[in-house]
Amino acid sequence: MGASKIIPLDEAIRQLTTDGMSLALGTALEGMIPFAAGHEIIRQGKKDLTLIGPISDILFDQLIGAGSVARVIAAWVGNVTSGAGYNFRRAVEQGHPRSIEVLDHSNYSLALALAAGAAGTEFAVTRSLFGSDISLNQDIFRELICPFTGERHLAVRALRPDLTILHVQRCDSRGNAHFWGSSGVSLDAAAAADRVLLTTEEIVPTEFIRSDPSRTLIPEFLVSAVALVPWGAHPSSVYGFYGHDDDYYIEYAQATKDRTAAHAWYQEWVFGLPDRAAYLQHLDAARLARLRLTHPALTIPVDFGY
Amino acid sequence: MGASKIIPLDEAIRQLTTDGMSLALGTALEGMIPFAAGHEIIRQGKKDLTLIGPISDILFDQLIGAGSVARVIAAWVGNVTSGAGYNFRRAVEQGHPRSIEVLDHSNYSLALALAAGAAGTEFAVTRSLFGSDISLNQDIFRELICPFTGERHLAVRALRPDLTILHVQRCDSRGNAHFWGSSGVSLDAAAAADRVLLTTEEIVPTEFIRSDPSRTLIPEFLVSAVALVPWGAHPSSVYGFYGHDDDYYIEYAQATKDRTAAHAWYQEWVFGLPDRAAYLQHLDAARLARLRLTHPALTIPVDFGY
Amino acid sequence: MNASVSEANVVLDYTPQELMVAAAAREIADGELVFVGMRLPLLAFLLAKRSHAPSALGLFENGVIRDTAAPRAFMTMGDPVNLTYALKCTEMKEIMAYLQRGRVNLGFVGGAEIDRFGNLNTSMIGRPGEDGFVRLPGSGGGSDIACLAQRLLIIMAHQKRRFKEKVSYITSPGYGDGGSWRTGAGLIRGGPKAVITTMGILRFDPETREAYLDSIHPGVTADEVKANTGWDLKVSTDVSVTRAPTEAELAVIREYDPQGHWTGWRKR
Amino acid sequence: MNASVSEANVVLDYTPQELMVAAAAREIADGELVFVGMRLPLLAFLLAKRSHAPSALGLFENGVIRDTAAPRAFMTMGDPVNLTYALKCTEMKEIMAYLQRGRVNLGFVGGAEIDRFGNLNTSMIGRPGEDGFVRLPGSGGGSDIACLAQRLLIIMAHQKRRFKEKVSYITSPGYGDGGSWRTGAGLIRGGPKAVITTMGILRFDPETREAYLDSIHPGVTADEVKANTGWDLKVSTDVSVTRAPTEAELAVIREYDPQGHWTGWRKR
Repeated sequence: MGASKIIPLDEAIRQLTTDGMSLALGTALEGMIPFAAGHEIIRQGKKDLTLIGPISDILFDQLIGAGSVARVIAAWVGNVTSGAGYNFRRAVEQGHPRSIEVLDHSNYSLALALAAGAAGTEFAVTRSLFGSDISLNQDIFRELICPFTGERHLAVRALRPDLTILHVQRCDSRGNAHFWGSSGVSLDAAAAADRVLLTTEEIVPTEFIRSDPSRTLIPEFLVSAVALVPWGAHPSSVYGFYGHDDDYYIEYAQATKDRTAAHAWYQEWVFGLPDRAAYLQHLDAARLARLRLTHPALTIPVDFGY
Repeated sequence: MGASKIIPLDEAIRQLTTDGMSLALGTALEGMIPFAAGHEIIRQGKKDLTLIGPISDILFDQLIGAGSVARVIAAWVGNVTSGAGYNFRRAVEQGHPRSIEVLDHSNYSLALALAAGAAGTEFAVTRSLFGSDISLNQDIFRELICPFTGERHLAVRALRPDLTILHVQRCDSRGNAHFWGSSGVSLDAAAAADRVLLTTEEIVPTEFIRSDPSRTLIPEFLVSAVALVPWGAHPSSVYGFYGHDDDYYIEYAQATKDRTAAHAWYQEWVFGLPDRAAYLQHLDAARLARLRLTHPALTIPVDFGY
Repeated sequence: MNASVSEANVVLDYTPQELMVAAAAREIADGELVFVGMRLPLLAFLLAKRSHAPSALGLFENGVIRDTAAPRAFMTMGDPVNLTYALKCTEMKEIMAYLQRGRVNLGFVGGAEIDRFGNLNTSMIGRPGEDGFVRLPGSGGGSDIACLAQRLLIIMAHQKRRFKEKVSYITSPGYGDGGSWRTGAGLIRGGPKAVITTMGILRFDPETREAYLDSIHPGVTADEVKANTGWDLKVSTDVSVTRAPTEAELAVIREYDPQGHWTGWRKR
Repeated sequence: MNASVSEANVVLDYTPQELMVAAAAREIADGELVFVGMRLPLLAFLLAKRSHAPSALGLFENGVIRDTAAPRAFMTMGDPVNLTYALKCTEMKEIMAYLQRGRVNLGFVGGAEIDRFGNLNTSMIGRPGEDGFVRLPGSGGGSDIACLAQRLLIIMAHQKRRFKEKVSYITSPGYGDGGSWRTGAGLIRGGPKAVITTMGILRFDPETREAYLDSIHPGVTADEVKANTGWDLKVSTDVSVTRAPTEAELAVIREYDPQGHWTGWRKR
């Protein structure tokens, strides 16, 4: 069987990320966002990244505020709980800490761009976005006439991220990952990418994955590395593991409203904490306990036998 | 909550099928094929149907041999266990019992045609089939240049069946269906269709469906009617319920090699049996017992709680 | 809570947001498929289900389909509780395909700016380099819903700086510059049905597609609405007063917004 | 079974199909992603996994991804046992997307007819109305695999009526009329690597893309192969003898084909 791909998170980021690369993150939308991986990218001082995601939430805002980002390809950048992403606004409006380019998508067009990347075509087609100023960006969208019916469609240019980082509930050492709950554009983002890094709540034997093959989202051949990072998606949720830390989002919004405060936030939550273990300690155990799920709703087994 | 859509199978076929309509069947490939529904269509003497499916297996062969079919849109028509479909061959080669038109797809192009139908676009794009004589059918395939890169792609015309019939493991009275195992093109075939008929091994309360929302393949708003038909996919398999009756396929091949024998087969297995209950009795209990699964492989529950 | 809800025939103590939720709920018919989103639209959907539309289904763009309210209130659609006892959890692509295929009856969107033809801006105020340039979060699924849902409901605070003669950027198209603009632009269906604001409800002329004031919330005058609108807002000749939320409606709304995060009812 | 398997250095008692399986297995490298299909290719995949390619993964077009042999033999990929302990069960569209994206190293197909450039026909012999017209089942996933896999392996019975100067219909494109035809036709990769027949193994000239006889199975002569080929088959100057299956290989093949349905070993 295939060799283990398990490495520590800092090592994974060192091996798999390079300045200037394109990176898909936050592909399940509000849940399952790989915050731990994002913070490690900031700590390692990566530069000139292109970030790709549908509604990328405050992880994009954090990477942008750290000066790691040159370009964002997204449908929405902000704070899902409170609204605006202040680092994002400062970068676009004032060029602080650096100016960034924004390529605006809608959620569907971004999903289609990744689906085309995953399927190995150069574009996908949609009937959305006509009449929207979004569709005027000819680098991403071009009108196309259906060769059968003559109806107008919009071609969406395919996206192939250099790296997609997904946080999952559990996977084996080769990268076969179970994922349950709504997955957004996660599978297409992984299948479109040249490489995939999984961060995971749990590592399980392959037998465990095989016990429910319909629960598998990511097959091993897409995956370059696996990092075990419990609570790796905090403050976003992990279905079956912990809830969405709404308070953290609100506190983050307040803490990043102005430049100086934002600087302190990075010192406290990213640069001042060497790794996820330190982060969790700083977050404190009581807070984690409050986020743990308290009302189980277990699925009923089905039979994959013969 | 929505009203119950449960009706008897014969009533469902009367209400939902009309002469000349297009009908997607056998969309999970070799398993989960709605044979009971197909036999009822034959018994009700429906005519001029267009059949749509990837590798449609002997249910297509049976409908063709009964003279119900004017046109087949498929990637493969035959007998998955033994090879040729003799009724199909006679119809195409000799016009017996009537001539049929065949629109040849590959599995992928048929999947894409249904995916486009499901997504409400008039076509999908692929890089498959270039250089194949299949691609020469301009009614289905037209070359298209990527407006971004200039690369050649093939446009595949969307398919929207009038009716898709799916056999599922279990659903509620409104048509929310759990389906586990490989699903082929089933979801896209349902979402592309104007109407959907579910035949099902079991009807369960909606609470049961909600207990595992990632197991749901078909949501109720796609579904027009639900018919409870245990063993409704025999001789094909139903994952979690019964195996593939390989012997039946081989016997069917022998029984339909020539016209006269084929006529006897229809008398014995379709016209001579008023409904699925009679079919199962004729099949005999010992045979059913042999097909029941004997080696369970139950999934491990996951938590959808909060 | 009872103390703040007065008797029938007496003006109830409610917030503008609660009235907007009740008005939005009335736009949902039974059995419809609704692109729900978060905040006020979610509350409107839940209220409709508890009253006249028990069979309505809700879609969330992260991939959730629900036929029941979640077991408790939540702040984002990615909260685990939004998955608990859902009908289906899937990919975004599938949800959006239903929308594009025309299966979604109704979608809700908000906006930072709107014009007289219902065009919405959630992308940027002004242009880079201009004075007062503000970058907003962007479309999310808003533009897709505005393009592809059978009907669109817009929910916005009614302020002159938001209701503008011309929006800076069309994120989510309404009726363009009016008339049959949508068809000409390539859109295959849809368009705004109503704009539910903090002051009234705007609807669109079926010919010109220009918004007009159709009803005014209790205690507001047409002149006040016009004064808070950045264009010369037409007023219906039979403009009505928006029905206030009933006591029963308020009870449901407050059950689903217990802290008043979205409707502000605890601070009224 | 032992009785029928002779000692090392002695000619083993095997069927041509068993030799084909063993030869096909050797084309699979460790760690590769293989579009498996049924019958002889499935046996080849399982044999490769048990010998030199333990990390190879198998894809089935109904939506199954496996890293282990199923718990028992099966006749169709839709048998429940093919799902038991699979790595993933999904839709066909996902499997085909991996293929089109270029992630599948190797695919297998068979055919009713083949020509000197590896073009395959599984659709029809002759044309409707012609004498001897035979309608075949069609492409299935064959054409997609032939177009999109990195490498294609063809497995066929070697008969003159199948190895033709020109096939009636190109279902699964090989090298067209040779040279750089694939690129010109719009194909983005791939092409046949070998044709494993009941008599020998054909490979393709890297320039002209015409098939030549590269190895001959034990007990067969080049003249016999040429006599069973419908065109003037070129023979390699250093044509070799195909390696016969080993005793260990035969044991594995027979374990996965216990009735000899596909290899006919019980009837040999």
